[in-house]
Amino acid sequence: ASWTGGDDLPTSPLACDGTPGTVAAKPYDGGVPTNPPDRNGKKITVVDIPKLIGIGYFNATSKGIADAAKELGNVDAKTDGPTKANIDEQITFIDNYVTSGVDGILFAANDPVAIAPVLKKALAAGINVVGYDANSTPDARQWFVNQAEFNGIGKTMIDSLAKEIGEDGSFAIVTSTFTTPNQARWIAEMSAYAEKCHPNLKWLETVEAQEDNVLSFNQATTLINKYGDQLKGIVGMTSVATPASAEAVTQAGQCGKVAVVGLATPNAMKPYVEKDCVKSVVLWNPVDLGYAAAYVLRAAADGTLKPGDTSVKAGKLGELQVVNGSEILLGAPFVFDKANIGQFDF
Amino acid sequence: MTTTLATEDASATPLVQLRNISKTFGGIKVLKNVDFDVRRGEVHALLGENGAGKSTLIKILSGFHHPDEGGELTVNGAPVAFSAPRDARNAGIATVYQELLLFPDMTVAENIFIGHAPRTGMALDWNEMRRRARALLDDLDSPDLDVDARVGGLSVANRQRVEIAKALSQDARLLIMDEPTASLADADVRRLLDVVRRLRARGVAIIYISHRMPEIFALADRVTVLRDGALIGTRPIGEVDDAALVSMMVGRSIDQLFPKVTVPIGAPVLELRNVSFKDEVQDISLVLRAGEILGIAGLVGSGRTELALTIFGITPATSGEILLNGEPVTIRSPRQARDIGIAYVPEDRGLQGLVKAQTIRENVSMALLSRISRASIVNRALESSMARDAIARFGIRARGPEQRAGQLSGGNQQKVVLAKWVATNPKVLIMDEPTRGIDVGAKSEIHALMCKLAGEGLAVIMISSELPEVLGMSDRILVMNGGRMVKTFDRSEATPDVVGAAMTHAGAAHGRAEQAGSAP
Amino acid sequence: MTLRSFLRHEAVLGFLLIVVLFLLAQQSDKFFTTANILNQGRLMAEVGLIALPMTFVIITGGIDLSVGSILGLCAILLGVFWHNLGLPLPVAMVLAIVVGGIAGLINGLIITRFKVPPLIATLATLALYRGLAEGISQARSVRGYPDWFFVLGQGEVLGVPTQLWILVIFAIIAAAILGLTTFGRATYAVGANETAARFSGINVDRTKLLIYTGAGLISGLAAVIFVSRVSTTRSDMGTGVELDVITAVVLGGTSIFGGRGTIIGTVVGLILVQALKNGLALSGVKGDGTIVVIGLVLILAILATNLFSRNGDG
Amino acid sequence: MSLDIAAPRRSASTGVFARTIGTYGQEFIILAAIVALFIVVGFIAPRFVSQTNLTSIFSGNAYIAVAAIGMSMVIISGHIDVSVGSLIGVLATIAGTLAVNGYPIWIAWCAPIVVGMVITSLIGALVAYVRIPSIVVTLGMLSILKGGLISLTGGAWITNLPPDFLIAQFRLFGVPSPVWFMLGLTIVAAMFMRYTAFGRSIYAIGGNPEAARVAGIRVERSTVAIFAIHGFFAGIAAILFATQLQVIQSTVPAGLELTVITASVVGGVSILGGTGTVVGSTLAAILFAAIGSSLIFLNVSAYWLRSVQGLLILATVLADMARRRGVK
Ligand SMILES: Nc1ncnc2c1ncn2[C@@H]1O[C@H](COP(=O)(O)OP(=O)(O)OP(=O)(O)O)[C@@H](O)[C@H]1O
Ligand SMILES: Nc1ncnc2c1ncn2[C@@H]1O[C@H](COP(=O)(O)OP(=O)(O)OP(=O)(O)O)[C@@H](O)[C@H]1O
Ligand SMILES: [Mg+2]
Ligand SMILES: [Mg+2]
Repeated sequence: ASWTGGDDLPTSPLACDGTPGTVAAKPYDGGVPTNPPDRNGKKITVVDIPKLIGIGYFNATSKGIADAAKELGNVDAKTDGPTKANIDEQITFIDNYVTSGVDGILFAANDPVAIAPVLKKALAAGINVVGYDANSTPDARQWFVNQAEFNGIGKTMIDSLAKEIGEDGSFAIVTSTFTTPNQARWIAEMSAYAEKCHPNLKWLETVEAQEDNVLSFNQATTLINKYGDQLKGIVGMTSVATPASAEAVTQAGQCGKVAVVGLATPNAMKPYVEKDCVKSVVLWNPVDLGYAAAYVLRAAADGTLKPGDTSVKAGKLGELQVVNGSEILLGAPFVFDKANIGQFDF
Repeated sequence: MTTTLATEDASATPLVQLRNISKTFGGIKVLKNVDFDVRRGEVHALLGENGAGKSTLIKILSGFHHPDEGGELTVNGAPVAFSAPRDARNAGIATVYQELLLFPDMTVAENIFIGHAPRTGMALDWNEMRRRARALLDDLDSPDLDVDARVGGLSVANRQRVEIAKALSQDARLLIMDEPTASLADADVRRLLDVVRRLRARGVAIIYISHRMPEIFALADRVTVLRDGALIGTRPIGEVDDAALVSMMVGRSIDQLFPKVTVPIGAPVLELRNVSFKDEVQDISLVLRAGEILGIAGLVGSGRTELALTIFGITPATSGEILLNGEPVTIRSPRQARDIGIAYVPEDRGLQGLVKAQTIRENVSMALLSRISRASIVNRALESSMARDAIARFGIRARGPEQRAGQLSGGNQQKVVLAKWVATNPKVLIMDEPTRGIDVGAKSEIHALMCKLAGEGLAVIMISSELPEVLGMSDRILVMNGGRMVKTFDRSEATPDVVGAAMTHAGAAHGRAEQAGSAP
Repeated sequence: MTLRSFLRHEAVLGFLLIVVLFLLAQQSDKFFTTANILNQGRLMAEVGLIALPMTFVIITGGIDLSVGSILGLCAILLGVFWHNLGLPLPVAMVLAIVVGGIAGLINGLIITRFKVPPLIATLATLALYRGLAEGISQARSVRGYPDWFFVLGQGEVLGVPTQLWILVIFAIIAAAILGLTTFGRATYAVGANETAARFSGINVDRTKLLIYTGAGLISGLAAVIFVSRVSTTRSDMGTGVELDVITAVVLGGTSIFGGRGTIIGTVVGLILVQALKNGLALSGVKGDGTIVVIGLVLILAILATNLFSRNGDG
Repeated sequence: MSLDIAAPRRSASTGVFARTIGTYGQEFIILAAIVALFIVVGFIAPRFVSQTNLTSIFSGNAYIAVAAIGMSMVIISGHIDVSVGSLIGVLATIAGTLAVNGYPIWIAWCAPIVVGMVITSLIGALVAYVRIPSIVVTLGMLSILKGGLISLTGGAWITNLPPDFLIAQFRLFGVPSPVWFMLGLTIVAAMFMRYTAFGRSIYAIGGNPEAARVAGIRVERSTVAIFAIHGFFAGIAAILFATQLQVIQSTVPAGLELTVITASVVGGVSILGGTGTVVGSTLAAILFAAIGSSLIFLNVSAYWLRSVQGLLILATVLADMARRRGVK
């Protein structure tokens, strides 16, 4: 099946053998807040506006932010946001916080372009703006904490999949909606990487399931029913879709026959991993992601992270690298498996 | 006002007695200290002009309204207070309301038994319900009414029967009927009167409200008259005559019931040539002249309203030709009909005639908004003055142009509808049951207006189920049956007998339908 | 009485608005600033615009649930016309709005020709139009509009957001049409008693067709403004807008049963909702708390009106 | 003079068959659509009619059918509830929270039903006694429940549900319990609507509230009761919804209210009140589930899925309109 979603940006599949991609050094391309007050070392209020509230993933990032705020001691952070991943409502939320006069904004964008005007407005008001998880256009924020490069996710997912279902297995994808930028980009990168490195993998189709548990379950079940033995793997693109797919495989009695790989938080996946129904789950640690974002914001507010810097200190995570002009890389995606999943609680 | 106690029969406790009953709606007192009683086995008629408070009084009796403080209501001598219609039903009072209260999507049987359906254990017994409904309807001489039919699809007369069967199904000790005959044709009325007499013979007490005098004299044992919410008096029927009742009701005497004035008949205005609408209106040809009142008589369902609707463009003709002033016209919507000068005062005032939630002003201007507006903006000043003119010209009793039409009494509502259409300056005025449910005073006013309009050169078609009205007002009478014209009469040759015969014995006459157009 | 009962509701609502504004201003000194107020005007423009024809729709006793989907469809088509078909942007804008009109017309035709209740008809087109938007966009968004285009959604005229001008002008026009013209009269008459309106020579079907078409057109216009405000097109734009719009209209005193309502009421309802959203946020109440308050206000406002007019209309 | 003056122009005697078609026409149309869908899609993609897929279709969407039963009653009585999606979200969360906090399973099952009935009774009381239109009350309630839920839970997922609690995963004779619930409750509700005085009074209130009042029906009290029954069904739907998987999202399922309302009205419940059956709404819920599944089997690009659904809703509604005009 051909994937037509995503934007028209080019894909950049990584090398099959794991050679890191060459990242051309780029000058700082982020924005700059206009006449921010001197916040160095002072207490700042920060608001975190994720894509939506009330899903496990963003609960985890919020937790990371709260942890960091507590550790730093001089950050007053709270999370607020729309109840559905809606560009318009997210913009209104940010707008209101700009007016109410916070010192810093953390965001995960529902749409990189749509969110840009209001973020620029925040910069213009002297607010420090840092993104995480889902980027905006670079000039609309100062820094973006990148959990993993799109092509890195694409490679990890496809490699795990190929390992589990074999080089010529067939698989299907359950995603949130075709319009969600991160998911769309990941799928595009997966497609490009699979073509390059695992040409015999057969991609059956992609279905939408919102961020809805029961719908994801029903969609995955339908896929299992439709393809029968032909289906060897299901890829879940969201932390909702992956456990629901695992549940569908379990309830259909297909454990071991249909592999589930995907992005998910460990807590939701523990039952399936422990029962050997799912071998591995791919995800960066979203608590760390929020934690890093909070540190980056603090550093930007203090002025210790300036355009041109190549790394930033992020508490217990240590030095994080600046890549791609104004992005801070969290690290490679993490693969949870039976051996280590018990150590995580988020 | 003095209450006549002379006729009270002291020995019998009345079944139901009301003492000193008042009722206020939003500060306006519509019933003023009324005393009223009903005895077992009597038909007690309640009379009064539109808005006199008859319906309000009986709605208090049936638990629908609560009376103001200070009144007393006793059943069998024991004081009662009804908090809901349910309580009145339980006390043996059944009511046929003026506005029929049926469930259009339910069957006849279920409508009759809703609220007290036969059961076996917990479950409703549908078969028993249908059987008993059948028996009740047979009792009402309605063997043709299917108990499984949807009520929404029934004619007015049949709905009335369902409503009465519903009241009878409760085995009531007191049956209240609020204008049960308003929308019935003569024969149906007779059938209903028989039913009422039979019930009286069984000892049921009956309160009977009607604007039709002959029924009162045919049926009632006693009669009570209300005027402006006050009791005028209660009399045994033997002590009063027509004129006395009328003057009790209106406080003056009415000179003439059908004030027909002959006016010169002018040139043909409207001509129909073989007009049909599906099978409901078949092959109608007629010529209508300026100044003429053409009465259309027929039984319920004879297709009179359908004919009017076809001329008015609601159900555009499926074949045939319509000419206005000699020119062929196509009428495909009420709008077109209106624009070429045809007006229709419909039979269902509340549904088709008035927007009750809107003011008199808005109602009167509704059909000619485009004429009193410039660049689509309505000229409010002109509109208001038009409404005031209409109130004056038609004698509408209202607080002013800004009063909501729904607050007026029936007769005054009818005048508003008439005013709306006369304001459009029509050439042809079709009036469908123009005086249905309207008191004698208002009725004669509407008749006078009708004559006046005809005198001004308007061509009038009047559809009526009241034979005296048709005979009294028409220059020419056209009788319909089964969607066809069966006969036409000139005023001179029309007698109740021949017209009535044409209305009922029409089956055979179909083939020989006369052409009204060829009448002199 | 139409006017009186409206005034009663308006009094309640106006009082409520004043109380709310006062309380919110106490909570945050950022609330009553010109910049904030104008900015709120920008944010409520799309919902406000659609609320105007929705007032007409609800006065006729109908409802239009598909406006959000029409918005999404028009937004996508604006991008497709301009980017994929290469039409000049002004032409694409006009075409997108026209498509909105056609979508509304289709609603109207289903409702008038086939006598499908508006709720069901627009429930179906809610899915249909959103589906078309998704199908046409294939999940791609169109970006990179020229700068002049952003004047509409992000620019200002005489210091006031462009779309606030548009909203104010359209509100005045809508109020004039509803209050002063024959068309407005027809709208009320159709809602209060459709049969009587038809029997009075009012072209009921045409009135409804025009109103639903108008709702589509304005949704198309809102789409263009929305795209201009957020600089991009996506097929999920406008999801759920219908509920915000209906809330404003109903809060403004328009009777869901038809025959009653005014544009002024709708505008007050709109301002009240927006003031709550903004003011509560500025006072530190989180988004979920704000939704709860709006829900409560909606119920309480109508409840208060009902209690005040208890022995009125009967 | 003949007394038989109202001789029926349209013959009054309708056959049992015609009467059944008249009453259950919409149900037949939907049933036919379901059968046709299974035949056609089954022909193209035989796995579609495999037992496992049929089971998934019925079982995975049974909660919608159950919620649509209560919704149908509300709509038949002339009202509507647009907050049902939020309500189900709240009730599911309550059930899950109780279950993981060690309360006895039966409490976790009963609590959502009781709470559901309390909330909908409140809605009913506002509608019946304060005379606020139901769409206004429930529009407000939608916001209150949705916002309240997130405020309280923060959207934290409920995991580690005890296996005993997962009633939707139980099977009886190899058939998942949701299917039994759907069938059983539909039959009970259909009997209730047809054979009890209260069931009929729901139609009466929706058909003509004023007439219902004078017929001795306590309209206000009944309205509250109707909403309470709706809450009962919403509670059961919430339990089925909550126990389908091993986690509960504790948020409001997006668009669920529209799905439920659509099932009711497409199932033949008149939005104007007074007519419709719960059998129709259950069939419609099944039809929609089958359509959703069949589109995947037919390889209809998921991009067009929603348009197809919209068209199908239109088609069934138009077919119904045509039928009504035919029968009249
Ligand atoms: N619910 C109400 N609210 C306000 N006024 C009312 C109400 N019901 C009746 N009225 C008024 O009370 C008066 C008496 O009305 P009622 O219906 O009892 O008259 P009626 O004698 O039955 O007249 P008709 O012969 O036309 O039926 C009228 O002026 C009417 O406008
Ligand atoms: N016996 C009947 N059974 C069912 N419906 C009937 C019957 N008779 C008439 N109708 C319906 O009642 C309505 C009134 O009939 P129509 O308007 O054709 O006749 P009409 O002579 O104007 O009657 P009316 O005196 O009631 O105005 C029509 O819609 C017709 O379908
Ligand atoms: Mg009366
Ligand atoms: Mg008639």
